[in-house]
Amino acid sequence: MLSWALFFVTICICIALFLNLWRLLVGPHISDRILALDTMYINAIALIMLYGMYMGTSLYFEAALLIAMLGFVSTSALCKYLLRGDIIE
Amino acid sequence: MEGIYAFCVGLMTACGIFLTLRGRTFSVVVGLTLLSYAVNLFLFASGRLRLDAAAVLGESENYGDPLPQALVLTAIVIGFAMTAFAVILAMRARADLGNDHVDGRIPQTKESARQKSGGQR
Amino acid sequence: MSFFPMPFHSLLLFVVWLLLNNSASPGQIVLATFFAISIPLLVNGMRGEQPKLKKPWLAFRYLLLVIYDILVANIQVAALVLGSTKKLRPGFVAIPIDLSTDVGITLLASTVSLTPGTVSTEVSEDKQWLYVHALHLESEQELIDEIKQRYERPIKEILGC
Amino acid sequence: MQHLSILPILLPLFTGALLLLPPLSGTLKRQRVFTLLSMLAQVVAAFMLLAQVYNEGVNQYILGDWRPPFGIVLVADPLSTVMVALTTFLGFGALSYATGSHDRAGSYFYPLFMFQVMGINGAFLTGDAFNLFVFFEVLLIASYALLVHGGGKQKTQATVHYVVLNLAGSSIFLFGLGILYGTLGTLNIADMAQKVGQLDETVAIITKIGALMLLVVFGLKSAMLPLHFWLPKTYSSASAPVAAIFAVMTKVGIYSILRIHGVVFGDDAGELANVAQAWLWPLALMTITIGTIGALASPSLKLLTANLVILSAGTLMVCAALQNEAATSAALYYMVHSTLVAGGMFLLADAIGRQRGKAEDRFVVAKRMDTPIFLGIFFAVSAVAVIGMPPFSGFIGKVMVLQAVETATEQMWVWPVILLSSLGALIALSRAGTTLFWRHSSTKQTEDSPKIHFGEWLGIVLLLSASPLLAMFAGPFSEMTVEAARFLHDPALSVEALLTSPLADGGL
Amino acid sequence: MNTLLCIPLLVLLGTIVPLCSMRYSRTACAFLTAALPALALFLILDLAPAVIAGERFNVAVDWVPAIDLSLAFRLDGLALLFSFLILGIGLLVILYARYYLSKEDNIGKFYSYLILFMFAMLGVVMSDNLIQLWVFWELTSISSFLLISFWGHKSEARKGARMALTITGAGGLFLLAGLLMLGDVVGSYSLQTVLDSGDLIRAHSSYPIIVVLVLVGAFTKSAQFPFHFWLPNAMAAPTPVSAYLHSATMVKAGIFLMARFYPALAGTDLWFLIVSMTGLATFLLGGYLALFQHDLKGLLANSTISHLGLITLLLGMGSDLALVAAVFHIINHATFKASLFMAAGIIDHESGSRDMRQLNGLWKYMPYTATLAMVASMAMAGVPLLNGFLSKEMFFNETLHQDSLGSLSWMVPVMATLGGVLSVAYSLRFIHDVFFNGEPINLPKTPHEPPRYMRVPVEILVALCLIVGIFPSFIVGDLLQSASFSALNGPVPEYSLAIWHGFNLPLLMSAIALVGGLMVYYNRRHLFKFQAQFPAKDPKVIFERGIQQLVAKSASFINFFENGSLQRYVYFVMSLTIVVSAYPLLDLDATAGRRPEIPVDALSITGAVLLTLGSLGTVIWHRRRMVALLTLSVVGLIVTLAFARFSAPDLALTQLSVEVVTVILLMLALFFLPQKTPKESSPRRVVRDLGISAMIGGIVGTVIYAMMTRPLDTISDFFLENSKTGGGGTNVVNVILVDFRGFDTLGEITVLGIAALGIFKLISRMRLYMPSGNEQGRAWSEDRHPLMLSVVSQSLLPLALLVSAYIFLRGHNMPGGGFIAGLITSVAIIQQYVAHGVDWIKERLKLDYQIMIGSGIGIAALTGLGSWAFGHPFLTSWFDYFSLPVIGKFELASAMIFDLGVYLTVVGATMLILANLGQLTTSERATFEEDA
Amino acid sequence: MSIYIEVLISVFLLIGGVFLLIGSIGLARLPDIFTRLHGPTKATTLGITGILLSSMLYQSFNQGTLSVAELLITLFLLITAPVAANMVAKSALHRENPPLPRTTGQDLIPKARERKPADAVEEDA
Ligand code: NA
Ligand code: NA
Repeated sequence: MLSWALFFVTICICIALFLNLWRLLVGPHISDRILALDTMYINAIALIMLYGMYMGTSLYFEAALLIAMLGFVSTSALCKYLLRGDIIE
Repeated sequence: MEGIYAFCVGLMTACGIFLTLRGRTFSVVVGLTLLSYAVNLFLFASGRLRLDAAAVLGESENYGDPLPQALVLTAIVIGFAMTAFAVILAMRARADLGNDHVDGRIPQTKESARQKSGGQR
Repeated sequence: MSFFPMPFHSLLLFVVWLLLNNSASPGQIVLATFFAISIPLLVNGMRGEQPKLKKPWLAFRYLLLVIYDILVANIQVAALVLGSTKKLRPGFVAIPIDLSTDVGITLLASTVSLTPGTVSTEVSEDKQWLYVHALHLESEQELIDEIKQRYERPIKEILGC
Repeated sequence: MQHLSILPILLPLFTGALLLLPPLSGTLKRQRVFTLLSMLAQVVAAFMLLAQVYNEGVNQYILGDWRPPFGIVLVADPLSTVMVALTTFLGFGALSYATGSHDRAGSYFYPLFMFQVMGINGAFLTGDAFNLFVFFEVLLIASYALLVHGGGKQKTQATVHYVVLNLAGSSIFLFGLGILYGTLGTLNIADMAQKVGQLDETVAIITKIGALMLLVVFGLKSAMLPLHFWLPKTYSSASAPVAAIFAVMTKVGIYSILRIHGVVFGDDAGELANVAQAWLWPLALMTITIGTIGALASPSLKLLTANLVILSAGTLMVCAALQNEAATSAALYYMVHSTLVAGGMFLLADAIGRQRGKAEDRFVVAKRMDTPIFLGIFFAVSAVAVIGMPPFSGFIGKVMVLQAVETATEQMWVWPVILLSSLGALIALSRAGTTLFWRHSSTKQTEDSPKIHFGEWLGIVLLLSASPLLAMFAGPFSEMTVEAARFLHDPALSVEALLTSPLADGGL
Repeated sequence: MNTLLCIPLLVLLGTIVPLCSMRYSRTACAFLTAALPALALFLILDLAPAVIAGERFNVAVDWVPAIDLSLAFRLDGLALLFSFLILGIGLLVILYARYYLSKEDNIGKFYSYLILFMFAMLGVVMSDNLIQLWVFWELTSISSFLLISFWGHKSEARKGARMALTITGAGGLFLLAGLLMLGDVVGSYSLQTVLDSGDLIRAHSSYPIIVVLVLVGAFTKSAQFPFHFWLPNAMAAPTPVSAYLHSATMVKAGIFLMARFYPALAGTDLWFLIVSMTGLATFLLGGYLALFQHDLKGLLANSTISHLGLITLLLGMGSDLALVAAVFHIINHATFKASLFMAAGIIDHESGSRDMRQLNGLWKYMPYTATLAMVASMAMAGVPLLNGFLSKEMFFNETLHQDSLGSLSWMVPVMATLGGVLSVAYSLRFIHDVFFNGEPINLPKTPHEPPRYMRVPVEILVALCLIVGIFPSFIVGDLLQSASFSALNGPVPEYSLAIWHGFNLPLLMSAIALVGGLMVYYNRRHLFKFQAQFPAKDPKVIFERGIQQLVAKSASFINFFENGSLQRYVYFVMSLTIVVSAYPLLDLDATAGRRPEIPVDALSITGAVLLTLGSLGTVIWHRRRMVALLTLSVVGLIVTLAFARFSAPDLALTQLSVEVVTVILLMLALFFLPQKTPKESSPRRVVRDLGISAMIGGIVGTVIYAMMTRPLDTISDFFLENSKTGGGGTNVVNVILVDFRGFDTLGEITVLGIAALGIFKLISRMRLYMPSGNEQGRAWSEDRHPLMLSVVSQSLLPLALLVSAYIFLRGHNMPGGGFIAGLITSVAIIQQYVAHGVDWIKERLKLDYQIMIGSGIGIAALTGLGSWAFGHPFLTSWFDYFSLPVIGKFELASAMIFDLGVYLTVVGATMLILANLGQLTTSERATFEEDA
Repeated sequence: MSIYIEVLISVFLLIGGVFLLIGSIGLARLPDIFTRLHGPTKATTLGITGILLSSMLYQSFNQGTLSVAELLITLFLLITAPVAANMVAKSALHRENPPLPRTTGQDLIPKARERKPADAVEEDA
């Protein structure tokens, strides 16, 4: 049951990632793309957690944590760039 | 899986090199970054691909080759340092030479000529 | 100088450290205490105004409320997303805010964004207005009232501002 | 003296780190004195190491006490120690030149210089293929930073080229290393040499690609045609002391070819024996040719010197292609000679350029120099040496190289190219010298040239007096190079001995 | 010390004497300079009787055994003869130069060069080792360059010197090749061994090459056709130099060489043909050209060429007697030509001109000098009772007894007679045109006799011409005999040195020459008119133009390749990579190996598709830079996931943090770079680049696939086994980083530190163009520090630091470590910069990043140094487990301190880069306008 | 691991997976940037929380010790996601990305962009 659920959810997230990438590639605006990337980070976190469950290990937890932290930094810096050009001023 | 992996590494290498062959510093830096990703994957794969085999003792039954991982870590850090330098150098080149062409001069194409006249206007 | 310049943060850090390590062994507690004291001392210079937790119990209730809203609203919005996009009636709404601190405004804006169906897009420079985008706007005034009643009022009480 | 062989790396490392910290980071004067003293200590250490290796044989330093092939080792053998001694000596000369005025042209000169020396020494000493990569990067990043020292558009542009090419090169380096590790399963160079002979045929083909990719990388560093194009502009735009220390950097590439392609893929590599040779031959000869043409075409002394560096690199590649003991010995002698002379010439070009007003070191009519006699003497010494005419070191190197060519076919190719390159250098340098020193503008100019400081003279004297000394003491020195070559070409010494060190498995 | 060794050494020592003594009077300087060569001459004289008696002196000192080069000198007959010439005439030239050089000339320098040359020349003739011979040979080229260019401010002196150096230097290279091959064939570089192995050499397959190489060396030095043209141009040198180098000594070096190697190389048709034909051609050409010179020294130079040709011809005749004649003519030519040059110098010195069209009737003004010059000229013309006559008779005689041209051999004596005619004619011209022929025209000075002692050298030499001419065997008989003996390396044939051999064919030829010469000179106007039809060609101009063309061609060649285009250079690197790596791949039969592959699943396909599209997107949108940055981020993210998927958590963490910092950096750069890239690659270029990148990608992909599908036996088991027990950690990757291969890591953080310092250098004094709006021309937003971002970022900082500490502490046993922790800390601080700006941070965070870098590297290195105290090598790690009440068991390891160094360096370096960059933009924001 | 636990984990997992997917569908499907912003909200709130909760339960039962570290990720995301959304919205406003034409309250957009009060009088029409 759990493995079935894992498989199903993995497929869900794979589709989600494709959808994100599609949005990222077609835009149309740069903000759309940034948003797509941000969502991609979240899906990636989920993917890593799933993988950890699948493998029965918590070794990848930090990777997920870091994506959560750094994804935010990246997104806010990208938006700051759009707003101000200079991200560290 | 190995086939897909190899395809991806090859493709990233190709993309990286194509961009490195462009005429603007930014493209070149992006190309080199892409190339360094490919290089890291390549170096990593020299220890062969393994699933569920993190080289942390006691965490799994079998262990992947830890040595290439350590090498890639070193390579990533060095690559980061180099990319950082290249990025700032690109800025410096723009500041000193007035444009971001890798050769430090503006090639005479229709578009740049148009730009130039536009700039004067 | 106080050992706990940021008591709330210190507590948070203490808990988070134990969370991170999944352990409450004496060794980890010592480390947790160490970081709970040292990190605030380190970053003390870099904080702005501090939130003052006036009513912790209310805060907890507020948290539950938000979780409940998230659960319910998520399902509603999921239907909207999956349904025909033609039916969507999105809209911008300006919500007047009475909160006086940045932390309060941020908290309100965050809550608004977290609960599905609304996203805080901007705060006016004078911090009197919160611009919100709603995915499906039935009635502008209803939304304004709901946000002010359901979220702004408790925040105001919790932070005492 | 157990730790002597790591001192050439640690001394500059600590010096570099300390220079960033107070109190040394405070004033330039303190940095100057400290760095010079440290450099002197490095020279002493390097020569002590040389003596030690010469008297007691190869010294393998097992870092972290992890026995080879598992940990990283430093191998102080006759070849590497000579190169280290060369580097420190060159470094001292360049540094004393820098104390004149060049160190003021930008920030962090001294720490960067120290890291540069550290990188070069590390590359020479390490016995580990990946560690070689790391030290390559240390020396490269330091060279990038040093290259922009002094500022100016020309430097910036040259640096862009240099950096991008080397970044591409580093990627290829890692591809190559990945292949070598992925087929040989080891990183220790001696261990690689031992395993390479036992490879299965199809795996050997993959390994060969790795080996040849490394050849491209080393070729790029050592300015092998068609990878050399960056060199003239880069070297000629660098500030003098930097250009001087750069003179040894192309040699790092050659050295690596000798180490990797000579030892690992040498005569005993089974299927992969001498994989690089087929490529080295034509490229080396063409490198000499293009270096010569470049020298003839050079409009300034710095560019001329840079092209002569290419020429000498080509000559050294010929030695690597020859792949015999005599050639390796010749390479070592020629390497030391050409490095010191080129380093000295870069300093000299700067000094000459400063005294010639606006013309600088370009081959045009200019005002009379203030100290033409001394500069002239040094110019003559370096020119004669670099052309390979007696009585200075160049001719011995040249004769050694020519003698190392054994078969008639090889002679037919190598001799004409090398001899004609000498002729080209002779034409170029005689034109250069007569123009620089004897063609004066008729109008008397009264503008004062900047004085050449004591430190600057010292640098020039140190580097250029090496050439006569190398010729005078060519006997004992060539004995050392012969010994080094014998060591490198004897697997019992350069491979097996390094893997049978006493067991040591880490931990205090 | 060996006397023989002392001779060259004394002369070498002599080079410094003039430099030391130049502050005394010129006379004193001259005498002091002459002292050491005189002493050397005395030493030789001391040895001379023994040499003439047939003894050969040798001395050898090891120099460079590796190339078989030793300082080996010998004194045999040939060397003795040449030493006499070198030292004897050298001493006379020193005396002569004392008067010739003016007060403005630096006489010390001149003498020093002259003695240096003397030393080189002496070395050539006394060498007993092939390489050493070449060494001195080249030294003569160098020292003659210095002497010719003594008046370097004159263009012709520079050009003449360069030409001489180029030609003789080129010859020297040929000679070197020849000598090396000779040594190779014989198996020794010892001269005597070579001379004794003539048969072996002649039978060897390389013999023809050796002969050609050695002869080219000899011909260039001795100004033989077609290399003759440098000699007249070397006349830009001061006349003492011409007298010494270009008549008596250096130009004879080539002749000497041929004589020296006569036993080893001569004796074949090849040798005779080349040498005799070259000699004959030179003999005639020199004589002919001499006739038309208006410059006094030009005439003498061309006559020298002619006489050198004569000697060469003799050496190519194949008879031992001819060799004797050659040696004899060497002596005679040296004496009369040196004196003629000196006389010419006197005329030039005292009249201010060397142009024979101006110089007329000097007999009236300087009868004494005129007499001397006339005697010497007559010796040159081969008038009886003078030395030139004797050797010319021998020469004519030899031309009659040769068969070098088979049935055409009769032509040689005819040509020789013709040469004699020419030589009489130009000698006559020298006498008549200068000393008679009316009155001087427009001379700068009124000519008069030179100082007394300036004439002495000429007198001595002219006296020698006479004495030798009249009492040949008495004066030079023994010397000639002994020189011939050693040149032949064997018995000398019978010959007689007498003025009178009866009426014979040679005498007839001499007579024809004399009469013919007179007639030619008398009818010279016709000849001059004939010659005037040919365009005058100045070899100097042609040569210079040739060199300039060479330089220009080289420059255009270099500029074609080295065109300053980075793209082209990268293209070359990539092409070479393709070429070298594609070839071996062709041999690989099966790409896939036997190692089982991991089955493909949905996840990996997703990853692969995302990666592919991300990479392609980056390429497609590389001109829309912001988009490219986003697609690059996608690639980075997928690579992170791939590392996680393939069991490398540490890599995933590192890749991710590095990627984020890189993107931030790229954004910083983006602000200052043009936001869009114009389309400027031609379609052809794009196709080419696509081809190259596809090829490399294909190669890389193939190689990695081939590699991954083959099993590998690695050293890594050792790390897995020893990680816990020897390194004290369970995260093997981390233990490798901080322990097994800690040295790599030390290097790596050094790289990072250096990069930061380098970037600081780049940033300082950077003039940046700030865009005032984005790529659409929209002005930037007014909101510098968005409210929510500021508030949240503030509260995130402590959390991030805690996470960073967590990652740091667990690194040794679990994924993490100093580097990642450092990057997290950096990113957390960067986030504060993004949210609050540099000024805000600057007030609140007082960290000196430079000190952090220095101390980080220092701490890491010091940790390594710690093991020295325990007698272990650098970086030997230490760890132990401790137990405290309450807290329990815990581990302490030196690796942690090492990692702390890593952490500090990473934070310091990253922040030094970013903070300084940020600071820069703040302080100068409003200053610059966008440029394009 | 008992079946109940397994079911519980699976339920959380499915909730998470489905909402993550819906979030991404929203992102891909919705017509303008402002409506698309709502998609990721679901992903970050219910979606990721579901996954994290199931992971927490799974790891706790799998390893036999309480594993709550995942909460930290949730905490992090809940703190940062609104800010990220806000930043994206700000950038969209700033760059004048056009909203869906039928969006109500479009008159507020220029004010929001300028960060003016909503009751401010428009100076120039
Ligand atoms: Na909401
Ligand atoms: Na006349």
